[in-house]
Order: sequence, then C-alpha cells, then structure tokens
Amino acid sequence: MTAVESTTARSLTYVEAIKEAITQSMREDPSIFLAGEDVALYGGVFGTSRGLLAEFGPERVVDTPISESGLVGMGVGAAATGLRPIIEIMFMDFIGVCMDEIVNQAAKMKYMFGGSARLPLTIRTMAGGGMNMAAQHSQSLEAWLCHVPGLKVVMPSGAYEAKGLLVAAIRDDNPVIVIEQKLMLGRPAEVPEELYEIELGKAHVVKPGSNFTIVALGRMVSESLKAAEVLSADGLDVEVIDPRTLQPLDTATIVDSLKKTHRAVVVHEAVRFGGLGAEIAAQMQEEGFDYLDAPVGRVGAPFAPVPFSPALEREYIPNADKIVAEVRRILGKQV
Amino acid sequence: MTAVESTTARSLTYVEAIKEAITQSMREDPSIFLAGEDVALYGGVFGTSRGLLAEFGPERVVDTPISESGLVGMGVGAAATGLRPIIEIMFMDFIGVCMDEIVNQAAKMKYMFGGSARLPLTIRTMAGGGMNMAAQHSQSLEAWLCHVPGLKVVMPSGAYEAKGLLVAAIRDDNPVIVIEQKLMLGRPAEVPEELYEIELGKAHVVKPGSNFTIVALGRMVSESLKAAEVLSADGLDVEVIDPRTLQPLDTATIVDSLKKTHRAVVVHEAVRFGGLGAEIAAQMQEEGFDYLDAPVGRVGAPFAPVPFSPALEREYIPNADKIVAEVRRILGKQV
Amino acid sequence: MPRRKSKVADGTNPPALTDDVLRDIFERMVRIRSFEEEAGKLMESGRIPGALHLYVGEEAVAAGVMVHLTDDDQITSTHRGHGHLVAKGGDLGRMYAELFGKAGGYCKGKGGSMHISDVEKGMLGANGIVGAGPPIAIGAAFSNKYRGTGNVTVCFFGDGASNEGTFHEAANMAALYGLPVIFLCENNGFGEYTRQDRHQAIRDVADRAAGYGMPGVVVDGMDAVAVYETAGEAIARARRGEGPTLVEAKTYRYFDHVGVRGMGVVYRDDSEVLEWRKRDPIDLLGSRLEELGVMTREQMDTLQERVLFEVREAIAFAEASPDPTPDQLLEDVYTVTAGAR
Amino acid sequence: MPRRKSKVADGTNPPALTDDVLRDIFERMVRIRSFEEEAGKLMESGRIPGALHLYVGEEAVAAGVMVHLTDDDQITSTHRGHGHLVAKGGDLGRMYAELFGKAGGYCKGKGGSMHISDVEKGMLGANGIVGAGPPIAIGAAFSNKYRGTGNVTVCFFGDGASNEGTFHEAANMAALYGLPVIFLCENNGFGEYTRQDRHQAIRDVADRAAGYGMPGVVVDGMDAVAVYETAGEAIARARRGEGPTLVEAKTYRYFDHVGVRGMGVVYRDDSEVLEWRKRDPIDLLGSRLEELGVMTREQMDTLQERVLFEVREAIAFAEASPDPTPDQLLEDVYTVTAGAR
Ligand SMILES: Cc1ncc(C[n+]2csc(CCOP(=O)(O)OP(=O)(O)O)c2C)c(N)n1
Ligand SMILES: Cc1ncc(C[n+]2csc(CCOP(=O)(O)OP(=O)(O)O)c2C)c(N)n1
Ligand SMILES: [Mg+2]
Ligand SMILES: [Mg+2]
Repeated sequence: MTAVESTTARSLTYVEAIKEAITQSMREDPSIFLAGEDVALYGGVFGTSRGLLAEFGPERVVDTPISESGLVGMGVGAAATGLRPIIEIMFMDFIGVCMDEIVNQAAKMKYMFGGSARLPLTIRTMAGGGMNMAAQHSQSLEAWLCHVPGLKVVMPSGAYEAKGLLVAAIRDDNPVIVIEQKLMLGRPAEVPEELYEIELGKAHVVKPGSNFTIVALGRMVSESLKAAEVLSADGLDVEVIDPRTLQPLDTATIVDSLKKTHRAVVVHEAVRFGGLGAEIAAQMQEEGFDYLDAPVGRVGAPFAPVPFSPALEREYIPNADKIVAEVRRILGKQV
Repeated sequence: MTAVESTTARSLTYVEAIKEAITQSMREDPSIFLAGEDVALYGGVFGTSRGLLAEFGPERVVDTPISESGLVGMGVGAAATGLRPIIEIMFMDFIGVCMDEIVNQAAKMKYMFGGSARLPLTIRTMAGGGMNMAAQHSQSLEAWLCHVPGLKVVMPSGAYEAKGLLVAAIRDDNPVIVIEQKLMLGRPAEVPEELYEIELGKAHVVKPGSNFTIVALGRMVSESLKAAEVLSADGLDVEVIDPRTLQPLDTATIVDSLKKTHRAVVVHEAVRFGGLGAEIAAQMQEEGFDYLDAPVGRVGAPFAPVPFSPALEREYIPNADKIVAEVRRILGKQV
Repeated sequence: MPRRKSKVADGTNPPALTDDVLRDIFERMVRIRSFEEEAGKLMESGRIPGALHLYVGEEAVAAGVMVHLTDDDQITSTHRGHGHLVAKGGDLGRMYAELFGKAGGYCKGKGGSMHISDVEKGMLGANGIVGAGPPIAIGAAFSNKYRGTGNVTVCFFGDGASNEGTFHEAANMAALYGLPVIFLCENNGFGEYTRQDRHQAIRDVADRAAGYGMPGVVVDGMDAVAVYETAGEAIARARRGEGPTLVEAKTYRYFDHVGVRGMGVVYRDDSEVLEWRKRDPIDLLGSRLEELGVMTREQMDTLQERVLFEVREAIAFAEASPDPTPDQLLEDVYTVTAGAR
Repeated sequence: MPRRKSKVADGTNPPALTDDVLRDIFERMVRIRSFEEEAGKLMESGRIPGALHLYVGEEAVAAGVMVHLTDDDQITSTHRGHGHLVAKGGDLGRMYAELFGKAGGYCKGKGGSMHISDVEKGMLGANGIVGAGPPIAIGAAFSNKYRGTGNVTVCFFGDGASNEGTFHEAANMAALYGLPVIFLCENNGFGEYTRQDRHQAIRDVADRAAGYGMPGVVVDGMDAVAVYETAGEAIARARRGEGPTLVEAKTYRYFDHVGVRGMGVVYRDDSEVLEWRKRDPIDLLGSRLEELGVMTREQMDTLQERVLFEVREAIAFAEASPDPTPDQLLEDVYTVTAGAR
C-alpha cells in the first residue's frame, strides 16, 4: 500500500513524525515494544520516544543497560518468538559493538533455518554528521548493512518519509534497519495524521527533470534540491530521486530516469569510497550504459574519519555546493 | 621495496607461506607478538602458527580466551604503546563481534588524536566459502573494511602474495587487515626463502592481455586465469589484474589496463551487491569512461547468505565458469 | 495480543522424579549417543560435509534439562547443538538430512550442523558464533514474560563462551528484568583446544552469577539426576517469576572439538578421556536405574536396539532425501510480508 | 627490543602520604574543577561545539589515582575525560584549544572533547564508545609486561560501562594473564539518565571482580585520601606483578550527563545533588588539609586564584589558536611508513 496523502496533514518535525509512527503503531499492535538506552524515562536522547512510557508503561517501553549486543539480541529473540520489537541503537556508530547480532543473527536466521524463522524486527538508529560530534558519533554506515542479504535498509529524507517508512519497517516481517539522521531532527514537513506507510523497495521521484539525474540518500535529498535550483541557472532540468529504501534498491526507477536524462550523480553523506553510491553508479552504468553521455558521478565524504572541528567538518560533509560542483564536473566529462 | 624474486624459491603452501612470514618477522623484530584463539598450543586451527610457541615462547605466542573484542582491543593498546602485534581473528565472519575495536578504535585513533598515535597493528583473518561451513563461517566482508578510512586491507591471491603482503602488513605502521582464504590453504606456489615484502598499494598484472580486463580479488585470481584460458578460444586476450591491496586501491593500474582493453569485469567472492566490485566498477567507468566499449561487469555471490549444502554452495560461489559467462554477457552489451 | 494458552510443565515446582521421568531421561541420552556416534562415522566416511561438533559425553546435561521443557519453552544452543535438539524431541531423519545438506533437512540443507534448529519445538538454533545464544535467549525470555505464557528459555553455552561479552550483557539484563531464563553452562573443560585454566582465572563459571545478582550453582554434569534436580529448581524458579539462574554443569566431551579424532594435534591425554569415561553419564544412570529396579539391563538393551533402529531409519530417510535445487538458493532470504493492514 | 629504563613511581609499595602528596592531590582537584566549570560556561555561551561531558563532582577519583602515576604509566579514559587528562598533567591551553576545535589543540581540533588525549603523557584518549577503554587498557598493560617496564595502566570506566561486554572480556583476560592493570570504576550512580538500580541488579560493581578471579574493592570516591590509598595499593600490587584489581569509587556528577544543565528532562531531584554536594571532594580534602595544618585557607585561596589565572590564560591561548585549515582534513589518516627495512 502506498501513502495516503489525502487526509489531514499537519506540519510535524522529523522527531515528532518518528514518535508518532511509533505511538500509532504501538496502539494498533500490542505485540510491539520499544527498547533502547534511555528510551523510556528520559524519552530518548533525541526525544523520539518522549511520552511513550506514560502511555504504554514500562513493559512496552523499556530502558536497557548500555549493552548493545544484549539489546539487539533481545530484539532477535523476541521477534523470533512472536513479538514485534523496535530496537533503538542510539548512534549508528555503535553498530560496531553489535554487528554480529545484526548481521550474523538477525539477517541470516531465516535463511539458515531454511525459512522456518520469521523476524519482524525494526532497528532504528541515528546517523550522520554536522553536529560536531566527531569520528565516533557522526558516521553513515548504510553501505555495510546494504551488503548483507537478509536485512532491509531504509533512510528517510524528511519527516513525511520518517513516519511512513518507519511504519512500513515495523509492519514488515523482516529485520529492517531505519537510518535516521540527526541534522534533520527539528526539521518540519507536512505529515498526515493517520497511520500510513510508505512501501518498502520503491524509490520516489522528488523532483522530475529532463536532463540530469541526481540520486540522493536521506538528508542529501534536500541538499540536492538546493543544488538543482542552482543548476537550473546553468540550463539544467535536474531530476532528483530519493531511493527511500536502500535495500532492496529500486534500480528500475533510477535507471528509467537515466534513460531520459543521460547523466547522473549519486549523493550520500557516507564516505565516498565503498559507499552505496558505488553500487548505484555501478548498476547505472551497467543497466543504462547505452544511454550514458558521461560517467556517473559521486558525491560523498572524503577518505577520512569525521573531524570534530567545525572548520573541518564543514569541509567534510557533502552539501549543495559540492553537489553542484560534481554535476558540473560530470558535464565537463561529456562525450 | 618490492619483492626480491631472485633468490632461492621453493614451493610452499599458502599455510606454510603465512607461517614463514610470521616466523621470519618475529625473528627480526622482538616487538612483534602473535595473539589469538588457539594460536599457541594448538598452532592455529588452520595450522598457520604451528611450531611458533616452541620457538618464541608463551610471551610472544599467546592463546586468548574466546573474546574477540578483548583480543583486538589488546592489539590496539599494545600497538599504541610500542609493540607490533599480529592479531588473529579465526574466521572473518567473527569481525561482527569486534567491529568497534577495528573500526572505531584501531582505524580512527591516529586521526582522532591529531596524528599523535601510531598503530602498527596487523589483523589476520580467514575468509571465504567452499568448505560447506555455512552462513557464519564463509563470508567475505572486505567491502566493510575498505569503506573505513584509517584501515589498510590486503588480500593475497596465493602463497607468494600471502608471505609478501603479510610481511609488508606487519612492517606497516598502520592497522592492516590481512584477509586470507581457507580454500587456498594447501595450495602451493614458488615462495622465496628470504624475508621479502610486497609493496602495499600496488596492483599486479598477473597476466598481460590486450583486449579485456579482469580485476580479481584473492582466490578469484586463479579462477580468472582459468577463465582467461577458456576465453582465449573466443579470441579474447584477457589481462588479469590482482589488486593485492584493496585499500588503498591502485586505481591507476586498473584504469591503465582499461584504456588498453576497453572492456572489463571485476570478480570477487563476496556478495555482489555492495561489494568492492561496485567501487572498482564505479571508478573504472568514471576514470575510463571515454575508453569503455561496454559496461563494466561484475561477478560476485548472489544476494543470499552462504548456504551449507554442497549442492547449493557450488551454485553460490563465483568460479571460472561464472566469470566466463559474465565476460561473454558484457561482450554482448558492446556498443 | 491474545495471551494464548501454552503448554507449561505443570506450574511452579519441579515435577517429581518418577520412574517414567527416569526412563525418559535415559532414553533421551541413549538417543543422543546413538545419533552422535553414527554422525561421527558418517562424517569420517565423508558423507557429512562441513564442520561437525559432537556432543558425546555430555548427554546428561541436555537430557536432564530438556525433560523439564515443553515445545513452548525455548532453548538457544551452540555450535555443538545436535544433542540439544535430539533431547528436545527433534526428528532424527530431518536432522541427518540437514547434516547431509539435503532438502528434507530441518533447514532444507541451508544450515547444516551449525544451524540446525526447530522453531516449532522451541529450538532456536545451533549457532556458529560462540556466545550468540545468550542475547537471543533473553529475547525469548522477554517474550515469554511479555506474553505471560509461563514458559521459560534455557540458554546453553560453553565454558569458552562464558568469556564472550555477549554472555555478560545478557546475564546482566536477565537479572535486571527478572527474566525467566536459565543460563546453562556446559563446562567441558575446554574452549576448542584451550583448557579452562588457560582461558579464565576462575574454576567455577557459576562464580560469575553473583556479579549479576542471580544465583549460581554447580552441578555434576555427568549425573543426569543431579542435572535434572538442579535444572528443575532453576526452571521452577523462573516459572514462578523469580528470575534467572546460572547453572554450571561440569562435563566432558569424549571426541575432539571437531569431528571424532580431530586433526592429530595433541592437547590432552587419552588417559584424561579414559578417566572421564569411567563416569560415563549413560552408564551411571543405567546402573542407577538397575539398582532402583526402574529398568533391567535387558530393557535397556532393547531400548538401545530400538533407538539404533530408529537412527538407521533416520539415516536412510536422510539419504533418500534429494539435494536442494539451485532455484532454492535465493529462497528464504526474506519473509514475504502481506503489506499494510 | 631494548628494555628501556622508564619512570616508575618508586617500586612496589604505595608512596607514603606526605604533605606534598596531599597538596598535590588537592591542586589536581582544584585544577579539574576550574577547568570544567569554565568549560561549562564556555559551552553555554556557545563557544564549545559538540558534546561536552563534565567531570565536576568526581575530582577525587582522578586526582587520587593519578598522583601515583608517571608519564610512562598509561590510562584509558571515557567520554568524560577532561578530568583525567588534567589530573595526569595535561596542558590546559592545548585542552581548551581542542575543545574549541582549534589547530593548537591536543588533536589539532580533529578529536574534540570525546577524543582528547596525550599519548606522550600516557593518556590514551577519551573515548566516544562506552566500554572501549578496557580492551585497549589491557593492551597497554600487556605491553608494559612484555617490555618489562614496571609500568601500570589504569582503565577508567563508568557504572554504565560495566554492562558492556568489552569490560567482561578485558577483565577476564587481565586476570588470566596477570596484567598490571587497574579497572577503576567511577560509579556515579547513573549511565546517562538511567540510575544504577535500573541498569544492573547489583549494588557494587566491585562484586564482579570475583567472577574474573581478581580482588574487587569499593572506595568512597568523594574522599581523595581514601581513593589515594585504595588505588595506591592496587597500583603497587600491579607493579609487583600480582595482577589486576577492580576498584570501584562511589562518586557523583553534579552537572547533567551532557553540558551543565542538560535538556530539562527530570531524572533526578535537585535535592539529591545538594545532598552529594555536602560531601564535596574538594571541601572534604580542604578541611582535612586545614585540620592537619598542611595548608591554610589562605593558601588554598591563593592556589585557587593561581589555577583560575592559569585557566584563563589557557582559554586565551585556545582562543588565539587558529582553526585548522581545509588542507589538514586529509592529514593524519595514515602514518607514513618508512617501508622495508
Ligand atoms: C565468535 C566466535 N569466536 C570463535 C569461534 C570459533 N570456535 C568455535 S567453537 C569454539 C570453542 C567454544 O568453546 P565452548 O564455548 O567451551 O564450547 P565447547 O566447544 O567446549 O562445547 C570456538 C573458539 C566461533 N565460532 N565464534
Ligand atoms: C557503545 C555506546 N553506547 C552508548 C553510548 C551513549 N552514551 C554515552 S555516555 C553514556 C553513559 C555512560 O555511563 P557511565 O559509563 O556510567 O559513565 P558516566 O557518563 O556516568 O560517567 C552513554 C549510554 C556510547 N557513547 N557508546
Ligand atoms: Mg567448552
Ligand atoms: Mg555513570
């Protein structure tokens, strides 16, 4: 089912949209619980679960010790035995301490068991830089997860997507990782009141355009829209695509765009080398080779850990300017 | 320094080559120690350290509890304080339980400290399938590590490379991950007796060719050579390139080849989606766009965990046949 | 969510040790032993691919615990998981078929020995990752508590696994939340080839319990009745809602870490194995049953024959089972979800 | 490898508690307090970007421990690391510069508060990952033992961090190998906003020591002399080659988890903070020094003024320090290695 956009939509921030998705889902389905560090009494360090403890009680909104392996593993065991857990890993950087539970347990259990396990598990985590939180609190590691068969991965680009994708993730019977980004927390958008979901595995053409394609992940969608505006002065009519779901990736929508525009750039906040942009570019050149007038460009972070200093982080994180520059560089490479 | 191939070379198996690299390095430099599960008394579950305990004693050849976080962290702390540890993670699949130590500690310490740390740490681990060890003992996860600034990653394609790259890794002042592959353990090659190193960051043209490029990782090099032979009957003169070091990647050698051959396929055992092949393909189309006569193809594992059954694993793992098929598919896509 | 009625071994006290229970335990042990010995032979004759970790010598633990559990009680297992599944009532044919990598196996051949599992019977999988069980076990226990089922989860893990951080995290959480879970450490004295005194500075893994705020108890893992009683108390305690217990069973594996005879590297003396074999768990219980007049030697022999017959039939079933076909390779990666409700 | 002569606080017994040592401890505490209070103000006025975890209230722990250490003894720290570095003799100017993200900072602005470090002084870094310290600490301790330096490593970690698996693994390995390391738990009663009784079922983290086979001891973390004595014994023990100790210091943080006043979510009563402030570690030691005639109030005031002056100078230094330039962005990712030898 796709999103219902017909009814009352108010302006909600990204945080509020996340909270609403959890709240409404929990009202609907008593098998859902939320667990994570400081999610209950404190309401989440980003405020995404403020008020939930009061409404649902400590059985369903569970503070955990600082034990991410235990936490994610608990989600796996609960999901395999009839519950529908939402597990919060506070910062995405912390998946390093629980990769095994995500990758060797959650992702593979169904396959290893020949299909007999069902794992309706949602893992939410906060990624991205821009808040001067340095190398261990700013990473974007979606490429790791997209490389793992058995996981689904979504990355909302705004409040509307945050709610709809999270609802879909919760309802999905597979482990789904929802990658939220801290720099969007307070950013508002129109969000329908009712419980809607955004279909997993479908990309969204955010802005149609005729002669250049930008595929942008998460927060980079809005930066790409800004870039598109700047580029329109160059006579470019840019199409901006938000994959929304990174795994399974909607290659068809992306390649269709390329067939129309003949030039493309992929954008993400993650390190460029080995980022998901590599996979998308590789697929584009493969599926759309005959249509390409220039190489597929990529914008991502340079090859360094995320620096702390605002003076450096500013240079580090991709933004509209860098997207514009990459698009122009690609135009210069046209055959 | 590049390898000295002039002196006495005997035939050594891959296992023996690894053991010799460790042994000779430890003789040369007393700050080197080896630690891992069952590396001492038992000599390593793959036999790569058999006999070392007797020669170097329990201070320098250290059995550890089954505690990979503790083990890798110990390597980090020891490397930061003047030693040159070689840490063995028995199977590559187990990096899931110690990713934080590898990625957030070892890789980033130097940068986070503004350069003041030096981390001469080598991590060896055994990757790959083909031995019916199923989903948690057969993975190839190099793409994760190559996406992390601060790590170097090497993947030897045979006994000669296993020794030379390991020696270089040990001597390097950075964290280097050496990805060995279990299916090559008993495979022999000519290996010089003396302590030589293979320069990190340099690809090797294993077989020169004029009209098709295959870039193959690790064990896939030998499969690619087989494929090249089959393809020569099609009139193809295939160039086979072994990057040897995956991070930093020697893009120049790869792109130079492409400029000559105009067509290429990248091959690895890892899952195709999001594998290092995506990055290599993306770079090739970017740097060599004007020279490409066809899209860059990729061979990798399909999108599933590694299955146990021989009947399935056989289908799963890339081999010469699949490489041949991909090359032919790419030829069919020529413009 | 409907609080479904589920099977709970009646209530909150361990069931009495009746003659039937004793026979039941004995039979489970015999089944494990036969299953594993035959599996070892099959491996040695090249008919089981991959890695095979056999449970021979440790039967009293699985049997003494499992007799307390119903199909709605879960266990998490280890790389050495066949014994657990046999004791939990696993189908021997589907088990051998899995070890062979056949389509008729528990995992359709996709899992093999290290992932053998029976979710219907609450066996949440052998596991190739040492220490992966405890976090999953507390999740199942959390689920039981949440759903109010009265069921428990038993988490089997080794002495070696007790050094993984996952055990620590799960134990702490279990005690904190008062979860109905039993941490059942099968201390066979080795993690692979490393003797316990070379992987931890303590003698009793049970000593770790106090650090989490739960009881810790040591039991003779060669004595099935002792295991039965100790595990029974811990399980009853969990069913009563009084939280987790760490039970450490001292046991021994007769065969090598992998396979039967291993790789020929010597890390223990044969005399040590012989010493332990003197207190073989099946012999011990057998003698006891005879003394108590619960079973005669003859009855035991008959049982053993019947079990061996079943094992042979199971092997025949497994051999007749077809290989999985290539089109199955990409199946079971995801669950197809109905979509929006 | 040459066994280099390194600085070891003389030998194997804790140094006597002389007047000089008492003054030294006091000064370290005052320096931490001033540094942190000013840092808090700077953050509130928007001059320190990112996350700032202040150490105010816990000064007795860092000071009472660090006075035993030389620059060749290492510590690993936490996200709350400034106090540790100040106590270990860190340069205040380079510290503030780092908090500001300036090129003159300890990490050239690349690390910030959570990665502040001084490898030369044996301060192996604050850390953004809770629980990351223990494995690194045992590595440093392993290195000291290997090189025969006689040096020790102190691993600071919180009550919250004691629930991470990394602590468990490192503690077990330290005890197994008899490493010269001290696990110094700063139990301030909270992991972020979660009170200890809601993150673990035990009261004393020190209770975990027995599970690894090392001594565990609890000390009043507001009493610098008590910390000095307890830590001193543990450190001397480690220097004597007798292995690790788990020392738990009960302490309290006055400010919020992040910053000074936090986000306005109430998770503890102000009265609780006031109650703890009555036993302020600086006041406690100050009164004691006065009673003992070691320092007069006047001398303390003078000291405080001098420290505040130094702090102001340090801030001025930091402010004058330039921002790092874009070309520095890609520096320090790798160490350039000389190549083959
Ligand atoms: C995370 C991880 N580390 C290491 C291994 C390799 N390994 C498999 S079994 C084993 C020993 C386990 O010892 P123990 O927990 O005592 O169980 P036992 O084999 O004695 O039954 C090891 C080290 C693994 N599978 N997973
Ligand atoms: C692996 C990891 N999980 C969670 C966090 C978020 N976090 C930062 S500090 C903290 C609390 C730490 O508590 P404690 O160890 O008691 O130290 P304290 O802050 O009380 O000094 C948490 C949960 C983190 N940084 N790393
Ligand atoms: Mg064992
Ligand atoms: Mg704390």
